[in-house]
Amino acid sequence: MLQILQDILSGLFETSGLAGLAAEPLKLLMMCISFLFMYLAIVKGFEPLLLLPISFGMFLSNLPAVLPEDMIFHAAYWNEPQSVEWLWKVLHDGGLLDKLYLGVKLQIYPCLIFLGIGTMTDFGPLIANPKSFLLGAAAQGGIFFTFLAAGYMGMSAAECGSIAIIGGADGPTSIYVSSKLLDGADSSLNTGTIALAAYTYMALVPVIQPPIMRLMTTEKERKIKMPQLRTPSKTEKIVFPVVVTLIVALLVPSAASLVGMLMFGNILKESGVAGRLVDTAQNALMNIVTIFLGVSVGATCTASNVANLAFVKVLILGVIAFSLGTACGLGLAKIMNWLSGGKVNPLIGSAGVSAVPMAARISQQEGAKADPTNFLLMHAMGPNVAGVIGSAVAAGVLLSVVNY
Amino acid sequence: MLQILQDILSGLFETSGLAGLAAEPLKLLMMCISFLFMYLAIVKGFEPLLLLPISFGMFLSNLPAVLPEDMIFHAAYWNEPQSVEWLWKVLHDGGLLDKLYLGVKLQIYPCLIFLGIGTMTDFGPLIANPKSFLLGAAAQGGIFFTFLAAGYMGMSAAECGSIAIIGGADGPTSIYVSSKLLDGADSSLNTGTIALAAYTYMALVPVIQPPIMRLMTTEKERKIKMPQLRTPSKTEKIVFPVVVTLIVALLVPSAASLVGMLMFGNILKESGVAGRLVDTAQNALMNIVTIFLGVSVGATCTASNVANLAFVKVLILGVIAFSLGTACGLGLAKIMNWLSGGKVNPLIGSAGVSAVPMAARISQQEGAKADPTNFLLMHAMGPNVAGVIGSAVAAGVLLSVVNY
Amino acid sequence: MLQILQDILSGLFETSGLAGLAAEPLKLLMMCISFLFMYLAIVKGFEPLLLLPISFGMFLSNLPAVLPEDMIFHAAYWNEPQSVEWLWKVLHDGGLLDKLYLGVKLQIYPCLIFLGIGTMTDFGPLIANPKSFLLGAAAQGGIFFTFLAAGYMGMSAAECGSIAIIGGADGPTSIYVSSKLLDGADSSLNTGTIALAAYTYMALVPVIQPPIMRLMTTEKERKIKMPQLRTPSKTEKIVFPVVVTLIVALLVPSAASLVGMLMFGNILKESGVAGRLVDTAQNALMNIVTIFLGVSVGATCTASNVANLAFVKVLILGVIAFSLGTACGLGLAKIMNWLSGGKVNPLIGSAGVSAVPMAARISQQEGAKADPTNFLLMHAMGPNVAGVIGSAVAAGVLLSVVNY
Amino acid sequence: MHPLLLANHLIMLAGGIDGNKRPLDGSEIWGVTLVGLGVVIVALAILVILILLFGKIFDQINKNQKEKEAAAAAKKKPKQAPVKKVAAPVQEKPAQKPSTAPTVQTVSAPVSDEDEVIAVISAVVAVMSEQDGKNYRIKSVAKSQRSNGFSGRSAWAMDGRRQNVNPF
Amino acid sequence: MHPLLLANHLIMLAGGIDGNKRPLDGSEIWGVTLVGLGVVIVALAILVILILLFGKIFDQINKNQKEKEAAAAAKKKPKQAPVKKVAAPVQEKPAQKPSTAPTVQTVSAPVSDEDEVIAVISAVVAVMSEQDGKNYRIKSVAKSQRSNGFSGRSAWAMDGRRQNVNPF
Amino acid sequence: MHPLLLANHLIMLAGGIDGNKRPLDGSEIWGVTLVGLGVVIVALAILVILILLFGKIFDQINKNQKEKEAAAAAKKKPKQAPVKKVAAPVQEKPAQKPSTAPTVQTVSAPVSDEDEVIAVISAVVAVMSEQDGKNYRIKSVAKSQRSNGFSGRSAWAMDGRRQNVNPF
Ligand code: NA
Ligand code: NA
Ligand code: NA
Repeated sequence: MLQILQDILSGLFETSGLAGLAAEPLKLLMMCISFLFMYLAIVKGFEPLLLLPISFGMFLSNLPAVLPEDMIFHAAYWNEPQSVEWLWKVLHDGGLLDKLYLGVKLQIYPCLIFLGIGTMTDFGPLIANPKSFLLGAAAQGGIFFTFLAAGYMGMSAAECGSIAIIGGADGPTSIYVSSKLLDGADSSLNTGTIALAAYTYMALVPVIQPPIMRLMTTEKERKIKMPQLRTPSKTEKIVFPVVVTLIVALLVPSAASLVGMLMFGNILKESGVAGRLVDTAQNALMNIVTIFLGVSVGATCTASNVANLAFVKVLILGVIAFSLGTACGLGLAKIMNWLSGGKVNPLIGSAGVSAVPMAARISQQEGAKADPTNFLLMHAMGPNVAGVIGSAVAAGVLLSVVNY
Repeated sequence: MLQILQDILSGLFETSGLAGLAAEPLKLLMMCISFLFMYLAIVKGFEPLLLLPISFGMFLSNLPAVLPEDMIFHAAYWNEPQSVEWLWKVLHDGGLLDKLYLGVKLQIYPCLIFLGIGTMTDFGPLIANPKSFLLGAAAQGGIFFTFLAAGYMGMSAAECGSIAIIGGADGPTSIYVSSKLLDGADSSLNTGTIALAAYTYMALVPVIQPPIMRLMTTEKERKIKMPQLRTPSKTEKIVFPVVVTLIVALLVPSAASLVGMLMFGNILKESGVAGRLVDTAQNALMNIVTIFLGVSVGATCTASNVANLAFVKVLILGVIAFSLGTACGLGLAKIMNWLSGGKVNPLIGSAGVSAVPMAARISQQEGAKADPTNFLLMHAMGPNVAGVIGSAVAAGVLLSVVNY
Repeated sequence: MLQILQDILSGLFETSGLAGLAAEPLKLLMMCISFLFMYLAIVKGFEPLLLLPISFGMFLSNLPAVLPEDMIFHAAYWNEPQSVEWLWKVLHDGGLLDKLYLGVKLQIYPCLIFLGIGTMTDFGPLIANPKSFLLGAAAQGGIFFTFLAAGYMGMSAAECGSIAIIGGADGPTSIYVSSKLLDGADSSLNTGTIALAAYTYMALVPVIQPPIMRLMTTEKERKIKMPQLRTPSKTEKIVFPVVVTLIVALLVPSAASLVGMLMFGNILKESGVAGRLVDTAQNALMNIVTIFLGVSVGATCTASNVANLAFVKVLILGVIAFSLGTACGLGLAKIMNWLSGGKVNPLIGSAGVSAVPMAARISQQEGAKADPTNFLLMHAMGPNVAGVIGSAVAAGVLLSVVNY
Repeated sequence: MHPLLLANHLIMLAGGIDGNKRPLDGSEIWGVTLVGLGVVIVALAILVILILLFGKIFDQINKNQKEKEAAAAAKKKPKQAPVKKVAAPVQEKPAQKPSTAPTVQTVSAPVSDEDEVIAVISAVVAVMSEQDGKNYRIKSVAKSQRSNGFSGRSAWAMDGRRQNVNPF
Repeated sequence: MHPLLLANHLIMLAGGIDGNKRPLDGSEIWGVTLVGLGVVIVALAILVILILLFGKIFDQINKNQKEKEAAAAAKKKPKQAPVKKVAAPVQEKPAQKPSTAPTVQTVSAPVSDEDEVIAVISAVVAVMSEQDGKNYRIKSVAKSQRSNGFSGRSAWAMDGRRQNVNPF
Repeated sequence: MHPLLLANHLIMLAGGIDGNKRPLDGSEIWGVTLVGLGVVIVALAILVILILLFGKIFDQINKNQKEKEAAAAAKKKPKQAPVKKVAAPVQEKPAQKPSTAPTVQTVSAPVSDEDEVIAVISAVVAVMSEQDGKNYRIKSVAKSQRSNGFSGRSAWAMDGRRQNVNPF
C-alpha cells in the first residue's frame, strides 16, 4: 500500500507542477515577489484596486506548469510576431490571462479606464483657475528628465519612453504607452513591470513627496493662504471637455485617444442628462476592465522579465521620475508665486504629477501642517487634474517621437 | 528665444492636427454639426442617452489627424472588402472607435440592446387588448411608403431600405438594418447618419405628431373615452413572449434575432425568477452596449458621409417617414373606431410608430387636451409596444427582400 | 381579394419558417422540450438563473429557418475544423448565439463565473475544519465511478469524461470540461445537453439526496451534534486562497485556471480592500457572463444532438453520478465518525458533492428532522465548498488524462 | 402589370433585389411597399388572433379555477386559514434566505395529488401576489426584481428557487 | 549642435527615433526631453489662454442674462408666480446638482411662441411628475445619479428627458 | 494486470487516452477511476495538512500578540483612550471622502516606530472592526462591500486606501 502511494506520488511529480518548479526555480522567487506585492496591496493599502489583481496575476502566471496547455499565461506568445494567425493561437491555445491580455495589447482597456476616470473627475477647480494647467505641465518634467537619465544609461528609445512615463503618475497612461512602445521591441522590460512600478510609486506618493516639498519650500511659503475659487458655471464645465479635446488633438494627435475618452466620460457626467451611462462607465464597465487589465498585466511579470537588472533600473528610475516631477511642479509654483507677488502657495505645485487625488491631499496636508487654518485642497485639485491631461499629452509626445 | 518658439510652433504645425484641418476644412463643418447635436442632446434633451455619445463620437472621428496611427476612427476601413485579415487590421491598426464599431458591424450591439429593452417592456396593455397589434402594424406604413418615395427618387435598394427603416422610430432596429444593408454597398449613406436622423426624429415626436393628430381627428373623436383594460395574468405574460417569437420566426425568419432577444429579455422579466439577470441586462449590460454603440456609430459620420446631398435626403425622407407612420396609425384607428361603433379613440393610433414611451404620452396628452378627464395612456401603450414588434418584423422583411 | 391573400399566404409559406418546420419536424419536439425546461425553471424553480436562459436558447436555436443567414445559431459550424478562417465565418456569417458561444468554446465564460463564485464564497467553515476537504474529495467518487459505468457502456473517453463531470454538481465546471473534451470529438453528445443535465440534477438535489442519506445513516448518527466551529482569522482567510491555488497548481496543473480564478475572486473578497471589484465581479460581470453562457449553451441543444439515445444515457448516468457522489461523501463521513469516536455527523458527508449551498441545506434539514435542535449548516458548508475545489481538481484530472 | 397585384410582386421579389441596384423599377418599389406592409399586417394579425385565443383560454382556466376554488373553500374552510397564516411569514422576509420556509413546506406537503387542492394553493398565491405585488413595485424602484413573484408548487421547488436567489 | 537649440531637435525628431535604437545619441536624448517638455507646456499654455477666455465670455453672458432676467422679472411679475408654482415640483426632487437656476430659465424662457397652452401642458407635466416624481426620487436614492440636474427650456425637451429616464 | 494496481495505471495513462477512443479497455477505465479519485483525495489531503498547519501557526501568532498586547496595555493605559476618541469619527463617515481624516492622521502620526505602539493600534483596530463589522453587514445588504474591513497600520497606508475608494 505504501509502495503504491509512493509510486503515485513519484508519478505525480513527473507530470505535475513540482517538476516544473524544479526546472525553473526562479518561478519560486517570482511568486515570493507576488506575495510581497499582495502584502503591500492588502496590508499596506498600496493602490489595492490594481496592485492586488496585478500581484495575483503575477502569482498565477508563475505557477509551475509542465505542459503548455495547462499554463494560464504564455509569456512566449507575446514576443512572437503578431498576425491574424497569432491571434487565433492566443484565442484557441492561450490561457485565460492570454485572452484577457489581448485587451491591453490592442489598447482597449486603458482608453475605457480613462472613460471611467472622466466620469469621476471634476475639472471645476481647473476651470476656476486655468493657470493650474501650467503646474500640471511642469510636473511632466519628471517624465522627460527621466527619459534623459535613461537615455544616458544606454537604454533603447522604447525602454526610455516606457520608464519615463512612470513619472506621469498615471497607471492607465503608463500601460498604454509601454504596451505600445514595447510591442515587438527587443527588450527585457515589459508592461507588467512598468505597471508594478507605476502603481507602487503612486501608492508611495505620501512618502516620496513630503520631504521634497519641505526641502524646496520655506515655512513662510507653505503658510500662504489662497483665496476661495469661483464656481464655474455648468456651461463652462460642458464646454471644457470639448475645448481640451480639440486643442490636444490639434497639437498632439497621438494623445487624442486617451484625452478624447477622458473627456467623453467627463461630458457625459457634466451634461447631467446621461446618468445611467455615467453610473455604468464608472462602476460596472470600469471595474470589469480593471479586473481584466490588472490580472493580465500582472501575468506578464514572468521570471525572465522581472528577475534581471532592468527591473532594478525601472525601480530606481521610477522613483527618480516621481521625485523630479514633484520638484518641477514645486519649482514652477515657486516662480508663479514670485510673479504673482506671493499669492500662490508653492505646495500646490507638487500636485501636478497627477496621482489623483492623493497628491492634492498631500499638498493640503503639508499646508495644514504649516498653518492648520490653511485649506489648499481645492487649489491643489486644479494642478492635480491638469496633471492627468499633461501626462496624456506627454504620452502622445513619446508615442509620436519613438517609432514602435 | 522668440525665434525658437516660432520655429517650434511652425514645426508643430507641420506634424500636428492643424495641418490636417487645413487639408480637410470640411472636418471643421462636421465638428460644428457634432456641436449642434451635443446642444440638442444636452440642452434640448433630444434622446441624450444616444445622441450625446453619437455626437461625441462624431466629434472624435472628425478631429484632424495627419498620421493614420493617430486616428481614433478610420472611415476608410469600413468600405474595404472584409475578411479575417481585415479583422486583424482593424484590431491591430485601428483606433479605439474602430474596435468598438466591430460590435455594430457584426450585429451584436442592437440585439443586446433589444435584450435590455425586453427586460424593461411591459406587454400587459398589448395582451389585454391584442387588437393594438394592428395599429402597431399600420404605423409601419411609414416605413414602406418611404421606401416608395426613396425608390422613386432613384436611390438604390439598400439606401431605400436604410432610410425607410427610420420610419420605424426605433433606434437599434434602424442601426441593425442599415449596418447590414449598407455593408459593402456603394453608397454615400452610412449607419451613423441613419442613426442620427432616427434618434433626432424620435426626440422630435412631440413636435411632429400633434399637428398630424389634430388634423386627422375631430374634436369629438379625441374626446372618446375608452374603458379600463383587464389585467392579464402572469401566465399570459410568460406565454406571450414565446408565442410572439414563434409566430414571427415562422413568418419572417430574418426578424427572429431582434424579436427573439426582445422576448428573451421579456421572459426573464416576467418569469420573476431571474431578477439578478434582469437587473444586469437592463443596467450594466445595456449601458455598456449603449456607450459603445453610440460613440462608434457616431464616429461613422465623417465629412465624406455627411456633407453631401444624401444626408439632406435622409433628413427630409426621415421626417416624411415619421409623419406617414403617424398618419397610417391614425387612419387605421379611425377605421377601427368606425367598425367598433365609436369605441376606439383614434388618438391611440399614432402611438403605433413605437418611440416608446413618448408616442404613447403624446396620445395621452392630446386626449387630455380635448377632455381633461380622458386617460388614454394605457390604451396607447398597447400600440406603442406593438410598434416595436412591428418595426422588427418590417426590418426582417426589408432584410429578406434586399440582398446585402 | 381573397385569391390574392391566399397567394400571399402560400408565397409566405414557401419562404417562411413554416416550410422549415415541415422539413424538420424534430424541431417541434425540441421546442416542446425547451418549453418543458422553461416550465421547470419558472414554475418549479429549477436553477432558473441558468435553466431559463438555457431553455430559451434551446428554443431560439430550434426555431425553423430556411436560409442560413436567418438562423440565430448554426449547429453545423461547431462540428467543423476550427481555424482563424472559421473564426471569421462565425463572426461574420454566424447568428448572435454563435458569437456568444465563442466565449464558451474559447473557455472564457466558466473561468469568469468561477471568479464571481469566488467573490461569493466563504471558505471560513472549511478553514475552521480542514478535514472537510476529505469529504469534498470523497464525493468526487461520483465522477469517477460514473466514468467507470460510462466506460463499460462503450462510450468514448471524451464522452465518459463529459458525462462523469456531471457528478461534480458544478455547472461551470461541467461546461468547462465538456466544451474542451467534446471539441472536435466525434460524438452525439454536446455541451448543451451536459449543462441541461447538470443544472437539472443540481435543482433536484433536494429530491435525490434525502432518501440516500436516510438509507445510509442510522437515526442515532443523524442525531449527532457537532461543536461550534472556531472563527478563522482574517489572515488565514487571505492566505487560504493562495495556498490552495499553489497546491492545486503543483499537483494538477490543468485545474489551475478554474481554481486560480475561484481563488482570485476569493482573495479580492477576503482582502476587504477591493470592494468595488468584488461588487462588479459578483454582479454585473457574473450576470452578463451567465446570460451569454446560458443562452448560447442552450442553443447547442439541437434536434440532432438531443433527440437520440445519448441524451437518455446522459440523464440516466447523471442521476447515478449524483447518487454515487452523495453515497461516497456519506461513506467517508461515516468512517470519519467511526475514527473520531462518534463526533462527526455523517449527514455532512453528502454536502461534499458541492451544489452550493443547496446540499449543505439538505444536510441541515435532515439533521434537524432527526433532532430539531441539531444545527449542522456550518459544518456542512465546509465539505460543500470543498466540493467545489474537489470538482475542479477532478476536472483537471479528466482534462489531463483524456487527450482532446 | 398592375402595381396592386400583390401576388405577382411576391413572385418577383422571391429572389430579392440587389442592394446596389439603382434605380429600382416601379414594380420592385411597389412590390416591396405593398408586400412588405402586407406581411407586417398579416403577421401581426395572426398574433392578434392567437393572443385573443390565449386570452380566452386563460380566462376559461381562471374561471374554472375560481369555481373550483369556491367549491373547495366551501368544503375546506377550516383548513385554509392555517395555511394562509403559515405562508404569511414567507412573504414578510426582507432577506433572501428564510429558514421558516421548511415549515411552510411541511404544511403544504399533504397537497400532493396536485389538482384537487389547487384551489387552496391558488388562494394562497393570490394573497401572496397581493402582498408581493407591492413588494415588487417598491423593489424594482430600488434596484432589481430580486423578489420572485411566481410561486412554485412542490416543497423542494421553493427551496430550489431560494437557493438561486443567493447562489451560485 | 548645442542641445538647447530646440528647433534643430524638432527637425531631427520629425522622422522619429527607432524604438529599438540603443544607445541614443545626446542630441536625440536632449531633443526628446526639451521638445517633449516644450510641447506639453505649450499645449497646456494654450489651454490656459482659451479657458481664461471662455471664462470671461461666460461671465459676460451670465451678467447680461441676469440683467435681462431682472428686467423681465420686473415686467412679468404677475405671470411669473403661477408658472413657478407649477414648475416647482419638478425642481424639488433631491437631485445632486442645484437645480434652482434652470427654474429661472424655464420662467424667463419668454414662453416662446407655441404656447398659449403651455400652462395646460405644464399642469399635465406637473401631475405626471408628481406620480413620476415619487418613483423617481426613490430610484435616485437607491442607485445612482439618474436624476438630471439640468433642465431644458421648452416643454417637450422636458418630456424628452423624462422619456429617457425609463427608456429607451 | 490487476485493476487495483494504481501505479501501473498511472504509467499507462501518462500518455493520455485519445478522446475519440471507443470502447475503452478495462485497464483504462479502472485507471482513470482509481488514479483520478486517488489524485483528488491526495491533493485535498495535502491541503488538509497544510491548512491545519497554518491554523496552528496563526493561533500561535495570535496568542503571542495577545500576550504582548496585554503587556503593552498594562504599560500605556492612559494613552489609549484619546486615540480611540479621535479615531471614532473616521468610522462614522457614511460617504467616501472624509475630510476629517487628516486630523486623525496627525494624531496617530507620532506612532512612527511601528512596533512599540502596535498594541495601541491593534486595540483601536479592534474597536474599529467592531463598528466596521456592523457597517459591513448593512452595506452588503444595500449593494456592495465598499467598506474596507481590513485596516492598515501606518498613517499613509490609510490614506492610500482611502484614495482608492473614490479613485483612480
Ligand atoms: Na501626471
Ligand atoms: Na416602430
Ligand atoms: Na462538486
